[in-house]
Amino acid sequence: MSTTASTRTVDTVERATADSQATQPWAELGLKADEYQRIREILNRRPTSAELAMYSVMWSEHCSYKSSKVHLRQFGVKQPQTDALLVGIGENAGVVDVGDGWAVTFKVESHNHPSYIEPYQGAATGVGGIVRDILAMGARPIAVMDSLRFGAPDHPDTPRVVGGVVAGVGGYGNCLGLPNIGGEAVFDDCYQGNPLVNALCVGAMRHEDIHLAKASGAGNLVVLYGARTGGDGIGGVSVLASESFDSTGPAKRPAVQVGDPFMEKLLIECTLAMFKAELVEGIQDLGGAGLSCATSELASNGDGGMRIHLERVPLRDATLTPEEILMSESQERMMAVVAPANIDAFMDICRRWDVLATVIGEVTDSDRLQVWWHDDLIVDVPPRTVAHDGPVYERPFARPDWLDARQAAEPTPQLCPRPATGADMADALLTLLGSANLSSREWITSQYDRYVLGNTILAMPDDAGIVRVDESTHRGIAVSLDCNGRFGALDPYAGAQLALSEAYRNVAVTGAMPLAVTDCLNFGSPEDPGVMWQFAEAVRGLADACLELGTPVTGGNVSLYNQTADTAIHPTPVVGVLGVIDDVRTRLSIKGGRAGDALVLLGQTRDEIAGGAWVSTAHGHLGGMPPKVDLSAEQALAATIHASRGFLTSAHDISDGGLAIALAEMVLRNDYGVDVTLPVELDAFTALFSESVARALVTVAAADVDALHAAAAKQGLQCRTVGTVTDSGVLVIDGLFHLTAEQMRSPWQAALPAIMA
Amino acid sequence: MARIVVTVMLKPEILDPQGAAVRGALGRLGLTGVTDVRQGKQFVIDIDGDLDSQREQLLQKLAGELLANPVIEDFRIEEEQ
Amino acid sequence: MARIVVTVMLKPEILDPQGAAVRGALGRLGLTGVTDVRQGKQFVIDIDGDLDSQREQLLQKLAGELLANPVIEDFRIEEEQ
Amino acid sequence: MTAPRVGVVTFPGSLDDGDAARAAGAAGADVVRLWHADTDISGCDAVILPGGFSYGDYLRCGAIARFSPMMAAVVDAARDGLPVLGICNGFQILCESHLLPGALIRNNHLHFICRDQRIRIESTNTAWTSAYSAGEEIVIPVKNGEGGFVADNATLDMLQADDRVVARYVGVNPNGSYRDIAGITNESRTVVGLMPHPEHAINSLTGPSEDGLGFFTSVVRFLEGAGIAPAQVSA
Ligand SMILES: Nc1ncnc2c1ncn2[C@@H]1O[C@H](COP(=O)(O)OP(=O)(O)O)[C@@H](O)[C@H]1O
Ligand SMILES: [Mg+2]
Repeated sequence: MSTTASTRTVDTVERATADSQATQPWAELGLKADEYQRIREILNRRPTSAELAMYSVMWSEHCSYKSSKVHLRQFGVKQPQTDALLVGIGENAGVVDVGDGWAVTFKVESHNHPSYIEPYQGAATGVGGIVRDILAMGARPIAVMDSLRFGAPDHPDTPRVVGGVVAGVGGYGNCLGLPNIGGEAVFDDCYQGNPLVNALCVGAMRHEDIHLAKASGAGNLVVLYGARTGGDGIGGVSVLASESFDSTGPAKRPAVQVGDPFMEKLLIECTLAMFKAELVEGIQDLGGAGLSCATSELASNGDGGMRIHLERVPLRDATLTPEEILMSESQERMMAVVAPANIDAFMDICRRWDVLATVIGEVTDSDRLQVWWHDDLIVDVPPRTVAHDGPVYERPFARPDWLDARQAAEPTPQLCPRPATGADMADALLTLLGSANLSSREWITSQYDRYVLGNTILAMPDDAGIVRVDESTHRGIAVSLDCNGRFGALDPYAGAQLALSEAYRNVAVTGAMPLAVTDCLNFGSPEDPGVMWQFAEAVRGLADACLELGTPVTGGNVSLYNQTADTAIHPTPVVGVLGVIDDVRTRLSIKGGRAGDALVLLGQTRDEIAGGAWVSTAHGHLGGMPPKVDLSAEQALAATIHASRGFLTSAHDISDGGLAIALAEMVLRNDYGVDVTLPVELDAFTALFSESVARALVTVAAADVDALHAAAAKQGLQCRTVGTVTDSGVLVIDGLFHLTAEQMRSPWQAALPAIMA
Repeated sequence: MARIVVTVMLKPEILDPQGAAVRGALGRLGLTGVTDVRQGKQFVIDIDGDLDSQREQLLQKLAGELLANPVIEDFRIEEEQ
Repeated sequence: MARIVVTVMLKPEILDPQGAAVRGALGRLGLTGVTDVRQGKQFVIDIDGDLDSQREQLLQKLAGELLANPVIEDFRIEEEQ
Repeated sequence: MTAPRVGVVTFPGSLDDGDAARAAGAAGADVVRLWHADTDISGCDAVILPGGFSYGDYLRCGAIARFSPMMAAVVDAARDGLPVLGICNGFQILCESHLLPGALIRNNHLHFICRDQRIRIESTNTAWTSAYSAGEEIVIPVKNGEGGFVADNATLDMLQADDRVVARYVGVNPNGSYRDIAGITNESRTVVGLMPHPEHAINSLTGPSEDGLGFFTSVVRFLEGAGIAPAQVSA
């Protein structure tokens, strides 16, 4: 029977002032000597063990962005002029105006490392965390997406990670009743020990319902509601426990958290009911750093201070010490600031939804965050110093010396022989269709509920997901999440821009207008100057491109230290683009078009295969320069499709695998055939497999072809009819090869199940 | 022929939403004084012949890799008579 | 304080896809001679004081109505010492 | 005459209650939202138990919802002939409540599956399927992790003989249900349990088809007095 925390001697502010010289385990907590020194200066004494716990976790890389901050500032500095941005970087998530008084908030966040240790729970709690971020803005979550990266398809550990992660994303999202409307799934050796699980959530609200994370109004109550607090994700602080307490020391603390989607569903419904009844002055989700983060951020964003009575926090594990309670990352918890006059109504709603809620403190007119443990004052700090004035590193960065060699290794025909005959090209296409990265995603996406809520207009395997925001006006939003890590490995600046370019295009081909951006920057160790350079380049590239496209970065997340030993993952800046579609009934998709329609190729094709799907599948080659970034061409493509959306019968973007894969996907999706005549000025292989940007295939009735050409000409966009839709069910490339839908479907459908078998 | 029973339980410090749901339901249905409920899995494995030490070892290993994830779960192996 | 363990198993005639999957995996991982695997649930219920006959009866009833569905499952109740 | 009142129950963890309400409304019903903790069905002429994960489905799907006060009221009313449609989790609740025979277990492939599913309407003489024609094939979403319908052979034969199999999966059996059963009805043919989701197929903009609307128009017709034909017992 371990003694409960309350009976232990606690390290108080009084004690800290008295024996100011006591040695503390700041290093074990990941603080640097100078950081510990700064804490002592801020407080004019040594921190108590509780304060030390708070600072150490809030000043960690994960919470303070100390390595990335100096670079992320560019998203603000280079922010494009736009009236759409209602709330920008710095809040739980950004908010954009989508018209008719509707606001939409969206953000992507990573849960990479936990998803390797315990794939199901790691992925599940990743979804749970981002949904609470969206909820905390005042929005009803309306959809989720997931961008996944796994190791080699044939590695023995891959099925464990894929199976667990996919079941976890589905298990949590399905149980919350949020439609999954798209994402990514990529296999590459570089992610073997470092799978990436990036989850995105979108929420919608009326402008006037936007809520912010701030604690204002002295006398207002601080309420913690949702799950009880357990020892989740606090392995680190146990050193404190053993240090500050004589007794047997604390019980083992779990490294992995288990999610409770049912509790989160109750949390969503009860929080939305509170918003509706206008009972909430300020609100914050509890995620990384738990109570330390929520209390210090709320207090520091507000106009006063805060007093917390920590012993009131409902516990799942009575042996937790105050330090551990402050740092616990137990899931499915929220914190609200509520006026005393509203507290009864607030509690009634919690009772109705059977959600545990406890007043654990109040807003004060001081400028301090004070935490009490029974009658002892154990934390007394200026909240801003915890939440916002964390250390900022100017980490050294340098262009890696190996990059020149890599960029010089262009996949020339000599280095990477290309298929020459029609038969060879047919085989190349079949190989791509059966590859881990370009085959049907159905094994994954069929485990996600796409229909719940009844507003899903487009979802997997469409180019972008679309959800209806307003049933009466038919207004909706489109979202796409994209990245090609190989491009990042060849040139991180261009790689980030190409990720944006692709996401922008995927949104545009639905007829929606791209509006704003969120991003999740997955990189290796910032302590490696080469990796730090890749990071800096990627941020610079993304910021520059967002400025040019007029789509502001509204928020996102950074995940560093994704590496095993000294090999880092490819720079993987996953970019999410959100667009608006004023009438979802006008949306375009790959589905549509009938026999006799003209098949039209929009955009210009160059000889660009470096980093592309064919060269990596056929030759495992990674070298050369990625496709040329051409953002004005992307804008021209978007404008052309938007202008023609009234008469186009279908549209599909061209990216991984080039024209060949795009054509195959159209045939497979529509069970029709196409007769294609390739442009003559290019060699057939380039025409089929190049991955030049700013291209799309559209179908259009013969009568409207001229109108389309006119619309493209107006934008200075190349536009050429390359074939016609037939009812043959065969993909015909004149003079080269033809493949039936069935020939293509079998390898395409077999690949993922084979990996998982 | 031997029958081996492998019981897998979430570690005590790990949240057990399933157990919590059952505890709530038992309470609502009038069973008083329930202080905790944990829900686990049980695998009943029938094997030809008897469990020689080599197969026993392999089973030990597989229980910790396939049937349970030691990061969040404990497991127990018993041979039924 | 008493600890009651309720074990719930699918009836033999009901097919058990989870058990079948585990059996297949055990085989692939080299455990020979596995003739059958069934997967069930176990509930570990802690109760204040000891289990008087009245609470025992209620528990019996709830085990058959809540914890197990007699249409497809059998259950067993044991008190742990 | 006034439109029939169709109640949609919300349990903690219900997810498709909004969709079910939308569908019933589209069929011309006057929709009433019912709360699991309330004890009467507030004058509803029919009730829908929607899909979702009531109480997280942590124990057995529907096992806990079955004991809610609202279900006590629904069970009583159903025994007196109240039309009840249980969709997915609602079907599981109906089985747990013994309003319908059999049970639903983990999908045989062990994955949650969401797909556009072809089903055949096997019986049109229930309160919820009269708008279809016998043998009609429709495509509506199926999405479940524990949708495998099981029952002993005697029960399966009885359901067959009494024309109480309402719908069967065609082509793919998505969850290993015995005899491809996707939905069944009770003796009085007023209570129907269905694993696929008609409420997600009332408008081709948001669903794979509009084939699902018939379940809801059927009950409205039934309540407006159309009634149901006697069971066509198969020879
Ligand atoms: N890569 C990024 N791009 C833009 N904003 C970022 C990025 N990474 C983090 N941010 C912003 O920094 C703030 C803190 O990030 P984070 O800790 O992920 O928020 P939260 O604590 O709400 O999860 C958020 O406003 C987030 O949007
Ligand atoms: Mg947050």
